[in-house]
Amino acid sequence: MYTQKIAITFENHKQNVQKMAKIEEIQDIVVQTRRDILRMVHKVNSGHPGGSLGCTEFLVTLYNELMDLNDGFDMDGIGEDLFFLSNGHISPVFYSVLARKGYFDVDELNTFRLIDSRLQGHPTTHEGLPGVRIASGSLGQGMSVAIGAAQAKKLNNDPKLVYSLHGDGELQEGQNWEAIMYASGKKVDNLIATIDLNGQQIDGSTDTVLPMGDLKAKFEAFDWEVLEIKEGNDVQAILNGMQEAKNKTGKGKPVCVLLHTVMGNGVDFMMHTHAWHGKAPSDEQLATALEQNAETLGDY
Amino acid sequence: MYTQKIAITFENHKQNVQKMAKIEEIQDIVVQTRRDILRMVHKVNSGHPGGSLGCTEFLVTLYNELMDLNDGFDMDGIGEDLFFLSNGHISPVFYSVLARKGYFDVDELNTFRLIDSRLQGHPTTHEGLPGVRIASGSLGQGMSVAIGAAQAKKLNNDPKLVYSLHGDGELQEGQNWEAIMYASGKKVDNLIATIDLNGQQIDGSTDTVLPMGDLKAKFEAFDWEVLEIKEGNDVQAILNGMQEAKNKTGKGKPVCVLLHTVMGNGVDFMMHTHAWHGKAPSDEQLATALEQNAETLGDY
Amino acid sequence: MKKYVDQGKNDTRSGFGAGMTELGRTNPKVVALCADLIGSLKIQQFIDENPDRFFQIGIAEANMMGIAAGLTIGGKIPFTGTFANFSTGRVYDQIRQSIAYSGKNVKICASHAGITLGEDGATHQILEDIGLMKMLPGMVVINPCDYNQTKAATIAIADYEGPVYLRFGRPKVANFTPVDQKFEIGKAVMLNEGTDVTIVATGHLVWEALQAAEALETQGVSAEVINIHTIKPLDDEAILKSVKKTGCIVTTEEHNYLGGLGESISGLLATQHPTPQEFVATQDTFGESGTPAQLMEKYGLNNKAIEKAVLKVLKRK
Amino acid sequence: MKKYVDQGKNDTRSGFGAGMTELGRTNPKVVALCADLIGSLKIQQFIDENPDRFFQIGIAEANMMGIAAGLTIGGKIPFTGTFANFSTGRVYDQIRQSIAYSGKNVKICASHAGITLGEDGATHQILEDIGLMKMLPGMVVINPCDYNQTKAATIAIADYEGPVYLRFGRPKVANFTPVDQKFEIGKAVMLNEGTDVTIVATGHLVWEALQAAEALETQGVSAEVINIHTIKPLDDEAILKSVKKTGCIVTTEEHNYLGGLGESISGLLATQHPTPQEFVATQDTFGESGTPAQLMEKYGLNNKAIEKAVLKVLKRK
Ligand SMILES: Cc1ncc(C[n+]2csc(CCOP(=O)(O)OP(=O)(O)O)c2C)c(N)n1
Ligand SMILES: Cc1ncc(C[n+]2csc(CCOP(=O)(O)OP(=O)(O)O)c2C)c(N)n1
Ligand SMILES: [Mg+2]
Ligand SMILES: [Mg+2]
Repeated sequence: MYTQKIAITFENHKQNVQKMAKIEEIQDIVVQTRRDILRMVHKVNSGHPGGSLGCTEFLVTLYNELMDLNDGFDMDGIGEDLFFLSNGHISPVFYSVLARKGYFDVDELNTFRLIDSRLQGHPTTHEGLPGVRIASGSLGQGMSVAIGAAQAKKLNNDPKLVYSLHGDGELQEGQNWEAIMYASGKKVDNLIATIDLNGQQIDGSTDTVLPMGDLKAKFEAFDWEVLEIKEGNDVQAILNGMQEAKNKTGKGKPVCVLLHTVMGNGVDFMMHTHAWHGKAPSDEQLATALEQNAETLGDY
Repeated sequence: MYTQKIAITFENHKQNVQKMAKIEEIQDIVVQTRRDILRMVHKVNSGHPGGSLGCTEFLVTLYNELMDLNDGFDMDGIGEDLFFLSNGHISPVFYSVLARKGYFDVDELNTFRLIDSRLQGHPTTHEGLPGVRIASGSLGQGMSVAIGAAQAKKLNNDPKLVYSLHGDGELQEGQNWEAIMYASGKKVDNLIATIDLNGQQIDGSTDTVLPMGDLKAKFEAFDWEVLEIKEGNDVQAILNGMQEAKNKTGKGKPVCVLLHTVMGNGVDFMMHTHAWHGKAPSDEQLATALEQNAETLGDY
Repeated sequence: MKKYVDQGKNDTRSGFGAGMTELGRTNPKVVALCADLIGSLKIQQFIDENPDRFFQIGIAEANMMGIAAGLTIGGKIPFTGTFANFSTGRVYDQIRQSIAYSGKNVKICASHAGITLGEDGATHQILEDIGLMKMLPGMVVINPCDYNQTKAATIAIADYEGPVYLRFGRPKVANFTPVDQKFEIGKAVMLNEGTDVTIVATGHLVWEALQAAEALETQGVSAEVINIHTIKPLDDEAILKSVKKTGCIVTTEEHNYLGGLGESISGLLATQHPTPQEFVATQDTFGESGTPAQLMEKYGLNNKAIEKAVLKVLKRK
Repeated sequence: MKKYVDQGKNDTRSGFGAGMTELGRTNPKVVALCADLIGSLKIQQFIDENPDRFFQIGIAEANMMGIAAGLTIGGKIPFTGTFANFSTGRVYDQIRQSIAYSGKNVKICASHAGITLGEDGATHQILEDIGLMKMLPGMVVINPCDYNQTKAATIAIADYEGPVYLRFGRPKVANFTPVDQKFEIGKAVMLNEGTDVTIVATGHLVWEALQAAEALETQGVSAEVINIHTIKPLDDEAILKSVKKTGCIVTTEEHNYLGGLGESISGLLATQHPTPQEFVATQDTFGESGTPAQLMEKYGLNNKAIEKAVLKVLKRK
């Protein structure tokens, strides 16, 4: 099991031949991904739609426009940008984005959280799903991993970047601050860590659970380059902000993007509340939600 | 073992009857404590003199002038100020200060780090040593404990304060940042956490091991009240600074004191270097060190 | 054999919540801490009734353990609540130093233990927590079998002075022990006397063991079923007495066979009375997503697996 | 019995350091990480010779484990270094998820294991690390017995693909295994053939077991001594073969008897061949400050304790 190496080459997707030109094309994937998320969690009556929907624009844009990706997948990812999902509970959006990018068949989304599936409740390498490079789910571990991968890139003289995504509640875990201190102290400047600033966690808003104060001030006090994307559910704003973030890499500091998102974005009754952090919609709720997001690329 | 409660009443020390008036008296204890530290670590050829010497003025002043202490010891410490040593490796200074304050007989300092002793390499409650309320040694845990004790005081309507001491290198442990975020988020304003800012850790200066940047900015970004004592080995500066710190309690924020100290203070060849973090002096080195610190209150 | 009746399926974590509610009313020293999982731990009522005695720590389990230790100083009896993985593996060294070695009166209460938490998958399914906690000197380790027993255990541990690990789960399972039981730490509960084989079970597997015993009875096998709700201190006497009578044993737990209750019993028997034993436990694998029933089937953790193990061990007598 | 000669006392951690120096020269994929304990881990030479391949993490062990996992992505073979407590209990969940479950090729190298680190006392003396690491699916757990074997093991694990826990110690102990030994993961080493009793030892206790066997020989007891340097995967075959011959076993390790090598063997024997066993291990207590020799004496971890256990188990045959 542990020595098994997965290495695949995409057949139908020469994805890097040309970047998508139009916001509308990205937006189409966004809407389809929302449908995927909703249908996945509904089917198994479990999973985390709220954070997933909030990060859909970001992850779709990242994989389809921002990252330099190889035409295939192997664990080492040499010569390509890497992404690490630290807040593993938003696996639905991750799986949909990977599938629709060609890492595996979209039909496999049908197996989400079912027994014997590669699409575990939280992402894992254990079942050999292409696109996943680390298990997550237990919060707070992903930034360290991303730093390690970034330092490996430096050792390998690989100029590509490492991206990571973290929940805001997740930042309450101390391991993040170890990593944050280390990344600036050791000048890991090929890393762009994005924080999903939706202001929500399980038991309520971050302000009611544990007020986190000014995150920008915190990252800056830890000597990071910090950049805010105020409209974190707007594709153009993401494109602009992330381009700026890329421009800030390679200058001696790690880069943090504070991505202001709306939990449950794109489904009116799921928005702005922690209630949908980890709850699946009923049949009627699903129908309503899907109505608000008409099929674009075709359901799996 | 776990239900055993220690509760002692000091016989010879009505310590709170009157506070010491003169700096010189404190200074005498400081010098004697330095001798205790040096003789303890020398005898067993192990232990941590560097950090101990650097914090001697602080701990002596804290216990003999600043803290409101009961005339005895029990675990709950209701109605008195409490102190928690998080950087447990500087146990020599802690033991000497406790013994000379009357928590146990100074002769017991002879048993430091020997088998069957209550004076373990790192402080522990396990052997029932009066004055110790938590084990430490594995770094990074003490601030959380101090916060818990501070919150218990609030529940008990006990207006007394909780003090804690932490190494600067120790702040690299993420648990501290969980605690730091929590203490301000939950307005634990009856806590004064002091950082031993000696700029040294085991493998070298903190700047060579892992640069920690501006600690004041960090604590402030985490919404603490921060105060610096630039002359952390000067008794008068400590008195002034800590009085100011006390004045800042009860105002909705936890208080951090950045205590600039010199590792190995008071022994010329031990000063300003990590080399003496955890090394005992030879016979000749001990003799030299003791010469520089002539007996004041009498050796144990 | 004695028939046990399911009084209606319920989750053991709700038993914990009910116990906390009662403690909130009866013991003013009891305080609760939670790391952003109030709903999962079923402690909302405790919080509503005792808002001052509740501490929301946020997602910072290490800090929670330290704060709990600190709260004992001043006489509080802290009950910490989070998932079993984050109650043990995530904070092992914090528990070790600030609670176990320091001898603090903290109750570490852990929900979603084992594989039956289901769909969240392996990162959340700890199958090592019994082993983690049993290795700590002075730690009491309790894994009750149903709602009623979990409630009783929750109430009982408040009166015990010292660190306790209390493990319970997410799925609704049969509730069959008496409503008003007295919970005695460290005292095994004899559920069914038998002569051919001893089945020692803990947690969710106790009900399964009873089902297996019933099925075995129809095959003429008389199985003694013992509920070991307290894994540490282990009721050596009850176990030895039983195996001396039956001559073989099956141990079953929702845990890796390495390091768990089964191995504790192997160790006991090896030094006192070597006996053929079979383990019904996970076989050193991580879990995965699935429904509780699917997972118990796939990982060999149900009454059928116990029955099979009994038939196997009987042949080895 | 075969006489083993101490080639000169040395610390096993220096064997690790020497192994790292060699790996630094021979395997460009090997990188080292340390959490502010370079001197204790004896890796200064590796650092001097390969400054680019060394990562000083500072006092942040959780971060170290995550960074190590990340470094494997890109093809590195990371060796992490800190004390055994901070290599295991402090970071259990990080190892569990980011290394073990993720199947990452990280070598967790842990010095100052056990009680023999001496004066620092219980907070540093982990006696549970074997148990912690053996419960993780897919983790290889190795505890070599002397300088030469530790060096050989360090070199060998670089060629094995997958997570490994390598445990070694602080005190200078007898160095008696061959300088140029080949280290085979999972393969027990027969040190002395005997017929009356099997002594299975790991780590520092192997030399003590040999001393005990010598003393027993003068009393007419023929002890088989096996060095189990790999606790997981366990060499079941070697152990079973031996106990089938001798009919009784003493296991010895610098570890709590709960959860360690001894219990793994109890579990194995209970399912395969129930056998009287005695444990020479710590008895579920924390350690304390003292010299290594004093502690081994007080906590019953030396050749005298092994000899006593053998005489006891022989009576139980
Ligand atoms: C170490 C750990 N502690 C607790 C949990 C349980 N948990 C899962 S998600 C979550 C809330 C995370 O909040 P945030 O990062 O803001 O994500 P969001 O709810 O916004 O998606 C918690 C507490 C966990 N998975 N890991
Ligand atoms: C969790 C943990 N990791 C590592 C160690 C080993 N260690 C003991 S002291 C120390 C250095 C601490 O530095 P600092 O806090 O600055 O104390 P100082 O050297 O200034 O006394 C280290 C790494 C430890 N005791 N605990
Ligand atoms: Mg959030
Ligand atoms: Mg320092």
